[in-house]
Amino acid sequence: MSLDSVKRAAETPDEPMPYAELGMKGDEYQRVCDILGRRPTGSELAIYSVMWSEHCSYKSSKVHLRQFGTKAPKSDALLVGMGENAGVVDIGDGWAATFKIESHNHPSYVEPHQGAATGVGGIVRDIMSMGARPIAVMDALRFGGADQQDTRRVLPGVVEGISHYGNCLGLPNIGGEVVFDPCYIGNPLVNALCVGLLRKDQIKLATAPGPGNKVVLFGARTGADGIGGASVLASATFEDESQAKRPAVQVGDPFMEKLLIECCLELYQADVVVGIQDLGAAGVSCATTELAAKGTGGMTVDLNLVPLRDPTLRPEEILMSESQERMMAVVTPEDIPAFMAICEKWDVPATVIGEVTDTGRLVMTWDGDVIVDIPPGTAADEGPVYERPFHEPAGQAALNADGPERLPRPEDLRETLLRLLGSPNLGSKEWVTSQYDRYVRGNTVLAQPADAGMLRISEVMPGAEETTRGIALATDGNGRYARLDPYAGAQLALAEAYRNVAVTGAAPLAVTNCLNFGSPEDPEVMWQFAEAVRGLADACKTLGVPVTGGNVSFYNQTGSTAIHPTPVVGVLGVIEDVATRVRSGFTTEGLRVVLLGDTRDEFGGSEWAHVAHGHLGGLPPAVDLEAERALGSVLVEAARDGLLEGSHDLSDGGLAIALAEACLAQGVGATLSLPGDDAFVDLFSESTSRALVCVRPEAFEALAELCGRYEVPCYGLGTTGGASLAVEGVFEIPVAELRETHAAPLPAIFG
Amino acid sequence: MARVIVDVMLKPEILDPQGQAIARALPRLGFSGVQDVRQGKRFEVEIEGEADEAALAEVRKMAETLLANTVIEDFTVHVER
Amino acid sequence: MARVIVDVMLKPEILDPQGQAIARALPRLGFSGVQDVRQGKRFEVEIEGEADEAALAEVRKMAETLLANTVIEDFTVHVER
Amino acid sequence: MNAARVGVVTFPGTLDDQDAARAVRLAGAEPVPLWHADHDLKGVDAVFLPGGFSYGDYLRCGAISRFSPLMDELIPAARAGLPVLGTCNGFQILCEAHLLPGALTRNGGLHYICRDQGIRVENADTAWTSDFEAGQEIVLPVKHGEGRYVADTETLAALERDGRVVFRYVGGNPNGSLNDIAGITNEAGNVVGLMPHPEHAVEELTGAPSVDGRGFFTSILKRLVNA
Ligand SMILES: Nc1ncnc2c1ncn2[C@@H]1O[C@H](COP(=O)(O)OP(=O)(O)O)[C@@H](O)[C@H]1O
Ligand SMILES: [Mg+2]
Repeated sequence: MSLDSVKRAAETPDEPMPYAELGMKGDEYQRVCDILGRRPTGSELAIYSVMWSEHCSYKSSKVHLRQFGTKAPKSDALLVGMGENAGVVDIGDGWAATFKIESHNHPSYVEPHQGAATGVGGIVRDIMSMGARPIAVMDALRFGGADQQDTRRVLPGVVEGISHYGNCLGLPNIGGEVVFDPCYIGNPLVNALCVGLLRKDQIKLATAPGPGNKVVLFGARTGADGIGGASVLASATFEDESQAKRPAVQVGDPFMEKLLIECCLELYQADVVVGIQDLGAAGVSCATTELAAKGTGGMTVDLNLVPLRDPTLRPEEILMSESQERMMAVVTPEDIPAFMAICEKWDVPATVIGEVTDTGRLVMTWDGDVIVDIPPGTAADEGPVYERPFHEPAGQAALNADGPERLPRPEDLRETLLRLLGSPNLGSKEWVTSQYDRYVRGNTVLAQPADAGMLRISEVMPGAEETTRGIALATDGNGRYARLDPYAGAQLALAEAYRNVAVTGAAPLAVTNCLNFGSPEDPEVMWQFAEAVRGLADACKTLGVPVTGGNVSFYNQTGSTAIHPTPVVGVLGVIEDVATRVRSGFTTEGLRVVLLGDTRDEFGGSEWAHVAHGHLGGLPPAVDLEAERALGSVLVEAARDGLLEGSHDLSDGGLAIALAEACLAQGVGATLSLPGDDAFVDLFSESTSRALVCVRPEAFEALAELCGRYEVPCYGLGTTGGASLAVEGVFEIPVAELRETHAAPLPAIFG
Repeated sequence: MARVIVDVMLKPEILDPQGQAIARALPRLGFSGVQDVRQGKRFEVEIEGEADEAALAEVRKMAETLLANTVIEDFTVHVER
Repeated sequence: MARVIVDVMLKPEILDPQGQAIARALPRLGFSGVQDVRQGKRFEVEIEGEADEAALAEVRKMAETLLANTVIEDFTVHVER
Repeated sequence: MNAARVGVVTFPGTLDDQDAARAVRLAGAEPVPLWHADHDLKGVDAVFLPGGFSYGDYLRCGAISRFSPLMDELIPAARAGLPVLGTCNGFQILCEAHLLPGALTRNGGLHYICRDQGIRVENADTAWTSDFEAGQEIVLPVKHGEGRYVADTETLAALERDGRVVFRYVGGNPNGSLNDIAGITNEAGNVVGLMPHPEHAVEELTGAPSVDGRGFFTSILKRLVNA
């Protein structure tokens, strides 16, 4: 068996390498040759091809994502910004929170259960690698039409995968989304978010400083997971012995990950970790090059020492393996015994596989031969950067011209409300969320179906200050809005998540995002992407919330048909005293119901147009970030002053759906009248910057005064109580009927 | 009536966390000499009539579409002995 | 090295909701003629050395104490054919 | 007087141990962490086996945990009268260890289910339920994939006859448990297992919309103080 060593590569400069099969362009390959001054070995090619892939290098998106930095609002809260495994923000009293959302779209289409499960596993390891204890997860999901055949395969599997992995880790699931649209039929979106807590003086970074320090690989053994590409390499370049088809599917072991979490936290506590990195996509290649590049600059690794699940793996396969539940740490030689003892306590296999050097080279050996000898920064940080061409899609103007004005408006608003409420997108998500543990760890203050999830902060880390604080999180995205106008669509996603956090009483602080798009090689898709990023960066600046990190998922398309551009935005907020949190909806009888914000005739991309007419055209509702910010201030101050007994944001389906959901929260009805003169517009328009609150009658004056101060319009609608939702002169619907209608759609389809 | 057995196991290259958890636990329980454990599923399918070739072919189709997830699992079908 | 198989099935009197769900789904998928389905577990235990009587006895003990819960499950042990 | 000491066991994969310890503390007792690999009960007055996915629950819930060194100590101690409460995975472990009869199997609906569940206290004479009234209805969260209680006909009849069914689901059976059984006790009444989670229902701010779980902890405290 011949091994492609550095020596051999130097001796056989003309040997053809399968770079194209690994997704590398000719000029990219030429750059590798220029960097090395020779052709790369198979193992080096493995490293460069994964590190320079779209997924790892962000080569198509980088030039746009820079705006998140250049336009970032000034924020004292930002402790670690973009570029690390996850952003970290200061949440007060010595505490920091780290959070990030990431996609696992394609794997979840291939094998829904494992794809979604490993999506959760991966984002949790990102959070762990910052030195934090993961404390909750969320999942933003998008599927094809609810009644489409393949959705019945994908949705139950995805939900089961998230349920199994998250529940087994002991992380409460505190929110997410379930959206159906035929555009996602071959490209479901599975975006998983994790949030972690740490003491702000204990942030860990992915860096390998200090020559002589040891490189430890710990966690699961390495198998042939997700190395379809590497087998091309192994079989194409070398006489192959056992190049059986290698699997593309990664399988997760949440039990191992739970042990890893506890093990890492004990390692951090014992202070025996110099630098740490999780192994995600690109596995050992990524961890070694990134650690070395950010540290002293050099590293030696003996690949024979990597513990294998499958002993037939070749070095280039080891380098590309995406086996789950693995971490890599840099540890001083003196701390190795203590490190190993903690791993042993938790039954986590750990192996020293290399050492930090100051040579500026990442050198790997196999059976004593040098098979990798590269400057690590060239793989980790100096990947190709593309300025891909983009232009507005051909049909965009026509799409925007085809507004909802031409759609016939309904006479029967009762029927319209029930029809929307009973549609898969607006119906209850309980079929999904009842499969998730929302209670574990005992710190869940709000979870589904609240507007945002909220956690109190307590007892997660020894030596930390006690605090009354809590954090709130929401994710939102609307592909239809973004299809009509990606710039506004991204802003609307941010505005909605911001509002969802604010209605609980938490002040929005920072942003994470997952940008799901079609192929960046299609200039029309690239335009959508560029517009969305520009919109999000501008809006973050206006709202004063920095982007701390995120993820880009391209190639979500079947043939030449891309999904709706779907930026999903997560907002994290802080509430100073978690006991002042505002619960969702009408919490008791006898409260004044108040609508905050103005309503305009806006139906482009609305749920009504979608459900009643299957129509998508025109423009999405107008974005007014100043109004959004003012509304947020009113909500946060009102909560702090104890004025609010309940709240709910207005979004998809407008006031009608918000009222119905508010009644369903505690089974309390209301008798109301509408502020405007067009009941249909009042009830179903999706104008932004609006929320519903309820207050004790004696608190109304104070609320009105507060609204006056921030120039937020405020309309008393009526009073809570009774067993139905009665809107004067329009309809009266028993809460029981609302409940039945709302509960029906998902069980009817998924059993 | 006949009983047809469908055995479904994860493909050999796919991680089997269930089997691994058992294999790791065995030594602690005083069982030595076990090198590996893999955990799969066994289905007992009772069919009307005889287990002739046609019936077995039908069960095989069942295994392929429903009982096994052929993305990650292999299966075998046999008549109970 | 030898491979010993342990099959574990729920006792007949214990309800098997997974098997029933499959049995119910089959007609919808166009499979007829199936009277009942039961789902159990199959373990492949790789042991060092030969699968002699002593080794099989050991695996039987493993099955009884760990792999099966004899309150609700029956098991059989055999060497892979 | 020293506070009562309640052991809270952690197995690899235990998840609700911090909640259990908090609930013990809020009730005024001292939670004592117990580690699965130690042959040591640390002289505690009672033991709480919390929920989770010990060993991933891949084989059967609780199957591997029950062989841990700690269980070697706990099993004889429980037989000798030490009060033991197992919730969820803890209940499964108690059954696997034969401290309680029967077994917990896959939910009838085949899905993991997390919801607030009505429960009737059928037996208010056990070590862990004396602060409730017999017949009292409470609300606790359930969250499990394998909580369907089964036992052979004779065992079931004996449980019913001897009043050893401690909790029954009301307002809908979440998992298809036989006789709607949510929890049972041993003959002596010192070992209780149930699927619902009292430790998630002890504070107004977090967890389930009730604080009905407090009764478990006040019950055991009274018993220990009066002992
Ligand atoms: N996949 C999911 N995972 C967890 N929670 C979810 C999921 N989908 C929806 N939810 C929860 O259900 C509730 C209703 O969702 P949604 O109507 O999308 O909220 P909103 O319109 O306020 O964004 C929210 O609490 C949300 O967090
Ligand atoms: Mg909302």
